[in-house]
Amino acid sequence: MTGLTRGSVRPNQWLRNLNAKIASIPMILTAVVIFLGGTVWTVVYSFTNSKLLPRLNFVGLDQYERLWEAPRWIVSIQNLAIFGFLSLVFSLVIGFVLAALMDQKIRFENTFRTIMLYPFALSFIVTGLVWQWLLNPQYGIQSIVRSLGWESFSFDPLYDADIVIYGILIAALWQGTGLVMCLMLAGLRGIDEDIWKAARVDGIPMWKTYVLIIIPMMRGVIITTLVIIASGIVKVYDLVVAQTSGGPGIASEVPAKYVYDYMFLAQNLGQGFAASTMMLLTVAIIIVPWAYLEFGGGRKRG
Amino acid sequence: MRASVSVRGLSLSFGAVTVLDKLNIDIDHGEFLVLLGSSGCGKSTLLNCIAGLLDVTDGQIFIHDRNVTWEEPKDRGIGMVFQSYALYPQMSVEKNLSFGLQVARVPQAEIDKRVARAAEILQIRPLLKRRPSELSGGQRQRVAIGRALVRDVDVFLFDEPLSNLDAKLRSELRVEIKRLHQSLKNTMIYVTHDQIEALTLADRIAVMKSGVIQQLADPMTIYNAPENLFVAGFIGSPSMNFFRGEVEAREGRSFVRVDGVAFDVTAYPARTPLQPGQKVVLGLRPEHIKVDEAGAGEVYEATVDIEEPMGADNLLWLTLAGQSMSVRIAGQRRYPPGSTVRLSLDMGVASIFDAVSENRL
Amino acid sequence: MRASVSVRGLSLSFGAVTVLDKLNIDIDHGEFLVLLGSSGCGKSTLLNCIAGLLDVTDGQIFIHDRNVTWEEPKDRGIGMVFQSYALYPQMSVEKNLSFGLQVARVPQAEIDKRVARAAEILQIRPLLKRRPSELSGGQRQRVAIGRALVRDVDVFLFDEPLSNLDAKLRSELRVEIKRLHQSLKNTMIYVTHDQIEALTLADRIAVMKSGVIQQLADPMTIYNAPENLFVAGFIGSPSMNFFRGEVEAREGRSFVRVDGVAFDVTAYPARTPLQPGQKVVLGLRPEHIKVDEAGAGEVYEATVDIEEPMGADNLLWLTLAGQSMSVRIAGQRRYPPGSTVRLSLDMGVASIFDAVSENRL
Amino acid sequence: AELEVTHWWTSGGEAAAVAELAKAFDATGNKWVDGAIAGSGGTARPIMISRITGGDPMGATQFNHGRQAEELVEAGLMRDLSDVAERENWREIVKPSSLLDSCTIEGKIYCAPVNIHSWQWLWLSNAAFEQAGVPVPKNWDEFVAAAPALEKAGIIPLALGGQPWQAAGAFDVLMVAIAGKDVFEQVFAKKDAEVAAGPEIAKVFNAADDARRMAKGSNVQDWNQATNLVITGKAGGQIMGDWAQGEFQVAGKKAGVDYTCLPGLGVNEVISTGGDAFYFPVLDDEEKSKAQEVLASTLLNPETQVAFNLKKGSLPVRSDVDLAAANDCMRKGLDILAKGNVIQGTDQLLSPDSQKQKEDLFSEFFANPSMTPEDAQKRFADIIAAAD
Amino acid sequence: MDNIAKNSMAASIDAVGGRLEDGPRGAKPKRTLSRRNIIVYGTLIVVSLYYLLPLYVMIVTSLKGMPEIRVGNIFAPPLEVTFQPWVKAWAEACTGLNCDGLSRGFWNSVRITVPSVIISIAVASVNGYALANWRFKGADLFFTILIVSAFIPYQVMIYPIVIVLRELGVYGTLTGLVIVHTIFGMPILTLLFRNYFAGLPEELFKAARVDGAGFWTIYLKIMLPMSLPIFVVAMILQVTGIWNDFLFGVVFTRPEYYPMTVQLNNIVNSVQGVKEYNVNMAATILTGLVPLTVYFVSGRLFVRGIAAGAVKG
Ligand SMILES: Nc1ncnc2c1ncn2[C@@H]1O[C@H](COP(=O)(O)OP(=O)(O)OP(=O)(O)O)[C@@H](O)[C@H]1O
Ligand SMILES: Nc1ncnc2c1ncn2[C@@H]1O[C@H](COP(=O)(O)OP(=O)(O)OP(=O)(O)O)[C@@H](O)[C@H]1O
Ligand SMILES: [Mg+2]
Ligand SMILES: [Mg+2]
Repeated sequence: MTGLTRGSVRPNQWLRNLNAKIASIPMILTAVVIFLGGTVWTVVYSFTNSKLLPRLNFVGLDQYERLWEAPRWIVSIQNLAIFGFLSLVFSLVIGFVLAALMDQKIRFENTFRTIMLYPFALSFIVTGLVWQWLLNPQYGIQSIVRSLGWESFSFDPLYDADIVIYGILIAALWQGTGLVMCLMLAGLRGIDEDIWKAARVDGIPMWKTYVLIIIPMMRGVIITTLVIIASGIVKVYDLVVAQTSGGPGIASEVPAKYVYDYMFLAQNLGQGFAASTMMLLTVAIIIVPWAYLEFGGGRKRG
Repeated sequence: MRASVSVRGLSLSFGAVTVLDKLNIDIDHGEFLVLLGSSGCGKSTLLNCIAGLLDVTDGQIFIHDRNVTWEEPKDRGIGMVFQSYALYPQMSVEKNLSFGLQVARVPQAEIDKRVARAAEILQIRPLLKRRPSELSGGQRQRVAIGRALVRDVDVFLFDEPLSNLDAKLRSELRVEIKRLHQSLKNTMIYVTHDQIEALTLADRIAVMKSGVIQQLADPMTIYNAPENLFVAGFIGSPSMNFFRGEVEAREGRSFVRVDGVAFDVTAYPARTPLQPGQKVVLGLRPEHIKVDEAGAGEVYEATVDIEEPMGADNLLWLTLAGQSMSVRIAGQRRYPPGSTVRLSLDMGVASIFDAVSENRL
Repeated sequence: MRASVSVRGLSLSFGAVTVLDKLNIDIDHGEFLVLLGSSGCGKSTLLNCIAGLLDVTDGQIFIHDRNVTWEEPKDRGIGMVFQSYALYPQMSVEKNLSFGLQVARVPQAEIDKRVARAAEILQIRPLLKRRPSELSGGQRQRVAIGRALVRDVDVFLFDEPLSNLDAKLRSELRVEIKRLHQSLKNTMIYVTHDQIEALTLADRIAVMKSGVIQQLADPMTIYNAPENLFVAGFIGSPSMNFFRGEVEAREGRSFVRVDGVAFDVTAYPARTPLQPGQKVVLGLRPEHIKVDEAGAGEVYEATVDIEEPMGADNLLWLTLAGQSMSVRIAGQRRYPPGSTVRLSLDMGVASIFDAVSENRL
Repeated sequence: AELEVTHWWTSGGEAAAVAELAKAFDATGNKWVDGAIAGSGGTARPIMISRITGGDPMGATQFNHGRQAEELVEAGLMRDLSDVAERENWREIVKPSSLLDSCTIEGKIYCAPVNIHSWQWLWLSNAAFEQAGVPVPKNWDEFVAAAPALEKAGIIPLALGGQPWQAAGAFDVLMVAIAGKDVFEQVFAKKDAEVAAGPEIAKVFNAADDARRMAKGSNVQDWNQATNLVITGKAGGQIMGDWAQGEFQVAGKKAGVDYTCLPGLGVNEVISTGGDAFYFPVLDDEEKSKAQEVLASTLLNPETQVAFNLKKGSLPVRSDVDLAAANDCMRKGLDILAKGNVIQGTDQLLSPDSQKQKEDLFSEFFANPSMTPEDAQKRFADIIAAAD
Repeated sequence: MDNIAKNSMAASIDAVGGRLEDGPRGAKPKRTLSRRNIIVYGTLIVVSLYYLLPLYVMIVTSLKGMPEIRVGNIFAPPLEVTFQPWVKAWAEACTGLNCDGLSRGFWNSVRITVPSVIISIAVASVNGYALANWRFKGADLFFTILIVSAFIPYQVMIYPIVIVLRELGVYGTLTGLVIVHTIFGMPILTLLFRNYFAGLPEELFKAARVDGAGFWTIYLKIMLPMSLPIFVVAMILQVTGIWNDFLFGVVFTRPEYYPMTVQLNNIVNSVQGVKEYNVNMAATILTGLVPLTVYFVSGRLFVRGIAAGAVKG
C-alpha cells in the first residue's frame, strides 16, 4: 500500500478521546484527590492519636479499640441499623404504594404529587424543628388528643429513649417518601402497558400483579432509589441534631454525629476518623460489589 | 346462526377523540378473522374492547351469545397474545404458563396437564425452566401463545403477535399459528398491519381505516376485487399500479384514457356500466401484467427504470403513460434499465374505481 | 485494481469477546455492497469500524487507498445513515442537513447549494423547515440519507436504514435508494438482515455469520449457488427445503436417499463427484418445485398440510419423505389441506451440501 | 480597623453582654464585626477551627479557656499576646491567676480572659416553692427533701436540659458540693482513677441518682429553656452556671425576691473559675494585628469588665473593679472568690476528648433510669484513668 | 334529537338471531363512591393530610402572637392574625449583635446558589456525557469511586477539603464554596446524567461524529438541547440542596458570605427565654420559599425528568 499517512499510525492511547479526558479532569480529580485521597487520608489518620489538628503519631488500633468499647458508638450503630432498615423498608413500601395509587389514572394527580413532594424542598433544620414541635407532648399531637378527652393518650416519641428513633423516622419519612414516590411513579410509567393487560386477561388480582410481576420488573428504579435513600441514611445527621441532638441521653445518636462530635467537639480527630473509617468500610463492603456488577464488568451501556 | 363473537354498535372515544364509531361485526365459530389496517386505525382498540381491557363508550359485545360488555377480561373466555409478548420477565416459562391458572385456583394436576399439552403443541418443552430473557424472540412469542392456550378458551385474540420478529421467524411462526388454528379449531381474531399475514392466515379479513371497516371478506375477494381504492392500494406488495383517467367509448369498446394512452377495458366485468367521460382510476396488480409474453389483452410498450431481482422473481419498475409502475415477473429473466418491454394487460383481473367516490365500479 | 474501501485483517474485540476476527474485504469504486447476516453477527460493528466509530483492535482500513485506520470519522470521506434515523430532534430538517457542513466551516453559499441539491434529489424541499418529530418515518429516513448526501462523499454507509419502516414504505424507499445509487454512482455499503433488500439492491452481497464472511458474491450466485448450508438457509423466503440423506449410486445414476425416498440427483452439477455413502443435505427452493406440471425431473407425491395464499402466489406446506417442506406456486391455484399433489423436482437448480462440513458439493 | 470576632453568645443575656464589648471596642476607633454562630460551642468551634486552619482566620475568637485551643497555639496559628500582657500588667491584675495560667503555653500568653464563669450554682424559683407550700431550701439536701411536695404541686423539681454538657456540668457541681474540693482535684487534676472509683464518688453518684429522678419530665433541650422553667415557676430549681443569672435579669426577675441562688449548692461554697477567653489568630494584615492588641486590652479594661460581666452575669477577671451594681448572687460569688475558695474548671483540667466522653456518660446516665449509679461510676473511673 | 331516536331504533332492531338485544350496553356504570375510589382517594387524602399537617401548623403558628402560642393549641387557627413574626424573621431577628433577620443572608444565598447550581450542573453533566458516550479506559473506575463517595458523610471530608482549599488559596471565598458544592453534588448528579445520556440513542451521537462534530460540539449542540428534563431535575436537586445547606456555607466561607440558613439556624437555635415559635416558623417558611417556588414552577418537568434519567440503574 501507499506510504505512511497520518491515519495509518496508531495514535498514542493517551491522546485518544483527548477532549473527553480533559473534560473529565474535574471528575477524576474529585474522585481521586478528594474522595479517594480524602478517604485514604482519613484511614491513615485513624491510626493516629490526632487531636485538634491532624498529626502522624501512630497509635495502632487504639482508636478502634476505644471506638468499639464506647457505648455511644454501639448505640449509634444500632440506631443506624434500625433507622436504616426501617426507613429503607418504609420509604420503599410507602413510596411504592403511593406511586401505585397515583398510577390509577386519578384526578388531581398533580396536586397530590406536589403535596407529597414539597417536604423534600425544605431543609432538615426545618423538618426537625416542625416535627420536634408536633411531637412535643406539651404542645403537639399528644396534648391535642388529650384535650379532646382522651386523657391517657401518650405520644411523646422524642422524649422516650426506647422509641425516640421512631420519632425521628416519622420526620425522615415525611421528608423523603415524596421523592421515592416520584421515582417509583416514573418507574411504573415505564412498564409496558401490555403486561397489565396480560395480567388482567389472566385474571390476576391487582395486588398480586404488583407484588409478583411489576415490582420484580422495576429492579432498575428500585436500585436507583436504594442508592439515593441509602446514601441519605448513612449520612443522616442534621435531622437528628435538629430534632433531638441525639437525646434523650444518647438514645438517638447516629454514627455521622459520633464522627462529627468526636472530630470537633471532643477534638479527637483520630477517634472521629476511626469511626468514619468504619462507616466507609461498611458502605464499601455493600456498595462496591454492587457497583462493579452494575457499572463495571464490561456490560453494555445503559 | 349464532356467532362466536358479536360486536354491536360499538363506539369508543378517548375524551373528545372518537376512535370507533358504531362498529358492527360478527365472527363465526372457529373462524380466523384478521383485522388489517394501517397504524392508528383502531385495530388494537377494537381488540381491547373485545377483551374487556377498555371500557366501551357505547354498544355491546357478545361472546358465545353471552353479553359480556361489562364482564371482567378473565371471565370472557378469551386468551390474548401481545406484540411485545408481555411475558412476566422474572418467572420461568413454566410459571408464565401456569400463573394465571394458579391464581384461578385450578388444581395442580390440571395445571400440569394443560401446561404439558401447550408445551407439546408449541414445542417449547425444553424451554420450560428458562426465563423469558433467555429466549429468542420467536420462542418468547411461542410462550406468549402458550399462555393463551393453557386458558382453554374458545376465542383467541392476537395483537400483532409477529411484528417484533424478523422476516424469517415471522414466516415460520405464521405457519405455526395457522397449524394451531387448524388443529384447535377455535375462533381467532388477529390484528396485523402486515398484509401477507392477513392473506395467508385469514378466513376473512376486515380491512379498517380510521375506525371504519372498509371491506370484510375472504382474502381472495379482498385481493382480487377490492371494494374501494383504499383497500386496493393497501393490499398487495408491491402495490397495485393506479392510472387516473377518463372513460371513453369508441366502436362499442370502452377505454380508459390516461395521459395519451388508451387502455382497452371492454373485458372488465363492471358492476355498473362505465359512463363515458367518467373520471376513474384503473388498477393493475404487478403480477397480472405479462412481459414479453403473448397475453389475452392488448400490448403496450414501456421502458425499464430499475429492476429489483428478488431471487424467486424479478420486479421491474417501468414508465407507462407517463407514470411509474411495477411489474413482477417470475423466474430470473433480467431486463437491464433502459431496455424496452412489451406488456400485455389482462383487464379481466383489473380493478376500476370511481375517481370521486373511490368505490369499485 | 484499486479498491474504494479495503479492510485488511480487521479484528475487533469488546473485552474478551472477539466480534470480528481478521476480516478482509475489498469494495470497488461505485459498488453497492450489502452486508447481510442475522442479528448480532457483527455487521454494524464492521460498518462502525469502517466509519471510524469504533477503534479497531487490529488490522487496517483503507478508503481510496488512504490508510484511515486511525482517522476521525469526519476525515474519512464517508457518510452514514442509521436505522433509527438519528436525526437531531431539536433542529429543523434544513439544520439537520447543514449541521455537519457548518461544523466543518463550509461557506454558507456552498452549504445552501448542497442542501438544495440534496433536497431536490430526495424530494424533501417542502419539509426543510419542519422538525423531525413532524415527519413520517419515510420522510425521516429520507432526511437521514440527505444528511449523508450533503457531505459529498464517495462512500455511503447504511446501517439497516429501512428496518424501522413498514413493508410498504420499505419497498418504496428501496427503489429510491437503488435509483440514488444509479444516479450518484458512488460506493455504498449497506447493512441489513432483510434478504429482499440484499437481493434487490446489491451488486455484491457479503453473507456474514458470527463475524465471518460466509460468501461474497453477486445476488444471483448467492441465491442459486449458496456456498454452504448457512447461506442456503439464510437466503430465500420461504427458506430452502432441506433433506438430510445419504448418497447412493445405482445403475450409473446418483440418488440421495431420505427416509425411504430416493431423490435422483444425477442432473446435479456437482463440483466434486458425490461419493456413495456420503452423508449429504439436499436443498430445494420452494419456487423450483413444480406442482402438477410436467417438469424436467422425476415426479414425487406429497400431501398438503397447509396452504398460505399470498395474493400473487400460493405457498403450500407439504410432507415429503417424512419432512415438512414448502412449495411456492404462482397464481391462485388452490389446494385444500389433505389433498395430494405431484411434485416434479429440477435437480439442475438444487443444491447439495456435505452434511459434515456443510459446504456445497 | 475592622476586626471580625466570632463567638457563640447568642442568647438574650449573652447578646447584650457582647454588645458591651463591641461598644467598647468601637469606641477605640476600630470596628467590631460580629460573627455570632448560634448553637453553642459545638456548632461554632468546628467553624472557627476550620477557618483558622484553612488560612482565613477571623480577627479574634471566643473559646472556653482551657485546653480547647492548645493545638492551634502549638501549630503557631495563634498570636502571642505576651507583649500586651506585659504592657498592661495582666499578671498582676488577673485574679485568680489560674485564669492566666490557662492562657499560658510555654511561658507565653495566648489569650485574654474576659470573665469567670462558675458552675456551682443552684437556682431556685421562689414562686414554685410557695406554690408547693414548702419553704425555699437552703441547700441541696433540703431541695431533695422538698421534691415530693413540688411534684405533688405539678412542678418539676429539677430542670435539666437535654444537651449533654448540662448533665456533665451538673455532676461536677454535685461532686464539688458533696465530695469536696480535694476529691475534685484528686479526680480531675490528678486523674486518680482509684479515687474516682472510691466511696466518696459513690456518694456523688447517689446524689446524681436523686437529681436524675427529680429532673424527670423536663422535656427541654437548651439550658436557657430549662432556666426559663425556673423563671416561670414550672420547675423548682436548676443546677446551672452563673450565666443563668443573665436570663433571670432579662426576664426582669430580682435575686432574693423572685429567685434564690445557692453557690456550691449551699453545701460547700466553692466555685470553679472556668470562663471565656478570646484568642487572636495570627494575621498578616499589619493594621488588623494592631487592632487585635487594642481589642485585647479593651477586653480587660475595667469599665468593659464591669459592663460586660453585669450583663453576662459572670464575674470579672480582675479584682480591682468596682461592682457596685452587682446583684445579690454576684456578690456571693465575689465573696467566695475573695476568700479564695476556688477550683479550676473541668475545661481547664481535662482535654475536650475526656470532657466529651464524660458528657456522653452523664447524658446517658441522666436520660436512662435503668443505668445504675454503680455502673456509671465504673465507667466514670475508666474515663478518668484514660484521661491525659 | 332526531339522531338519538334513530340510534335507539337501530339498536333495538339490530338483533342477534332475531331476538331483541338486552343486557348490559355501553359503558360499565361507575359509581363515584365505588370501593376502589374510596380506597384510592381515601388513602391519598389521608396521606396528604399527613404531609400537609406540618405545613399547616407552620403557617398557622407563624401568624399567631406569642401569648396565643403559649396558651397552647398549635392546631387552632390564629384568633388574631399578625404578620409581626414574618417581619421579625425577615428583618429584625437577632444573631449576636446583628438584628436584621433573614434578609441579611438572602442575597448571600442567592449569590452562593446561582453559581454553585450552574457550575455543579455544568461539570456533572459533562462528566455524565463523557462517561456515557466517550467511554475511555478507567472511566468506570472513577465512576464507581464517585458512587461510593455518595455515601461518605460530609463531615468526614471537612478536613481534607479545608486543606485542599487552603492549598488552592480559595479558602473562605465564594469560589471555594462553589467548588465544594460542585464536589459534593458530583456523585449523584453524575449518576443521573450518565444514565440519562446513556439512554439517548447512541446513533445520534455517532451521526454527529460522522458529521464531524467533536466532543464539545456534540455536547453543546446535540446533547444539551435534548436534555431539558434531566437538567430540571438536577437543578431542583441542587437548588434545594445548596439553598438548604448550612454546614458548608458556614465552614468554608466567612461571615459576609453566610447564607440564609446560617441566619435560620441562628434564629432557631438562639433562644431568648422562650423559643419564639412564631418567628421560627415564619423564618422556616421564608427560607423554604425559594426551593418551593423552583419546585412548583418546574414540578411537572421534575417527574418527567426522573422518568427519563434516574430510572435505568
Ligand atoms: N389511551 C388513549 N388515549 C387517547 N387516544 C388513544 C389512546 N389509545 C389509543 N388512542 C388513539 O386511538 C387511535 C387508535 O389506536 P390503536 O392503538 O387502536 O391503533 P392501532 O390500529 O392498533 O395501531 P397500531 O398498528 O399502531 O397498533 C390512535 O389514533 C391513537 O392515537
Ligand atoms: N459495546 C459492546 N460491548 C460488548 N459487546 C458488544 C458491544 N457492541 C456489540 N457487541 C456484541 O458484538 C456482536 C456484534 O454486534 P453488532 O451490533 O455488530 O451486530 P449486528 O450484526 O449489527 O446485529 P443487528 O442486526 O442486531 O444490528 C454482538 O454479539 C453484540 O453483543
Ligand atoms: Mg395496535
Ligand atoms: Mg446492527
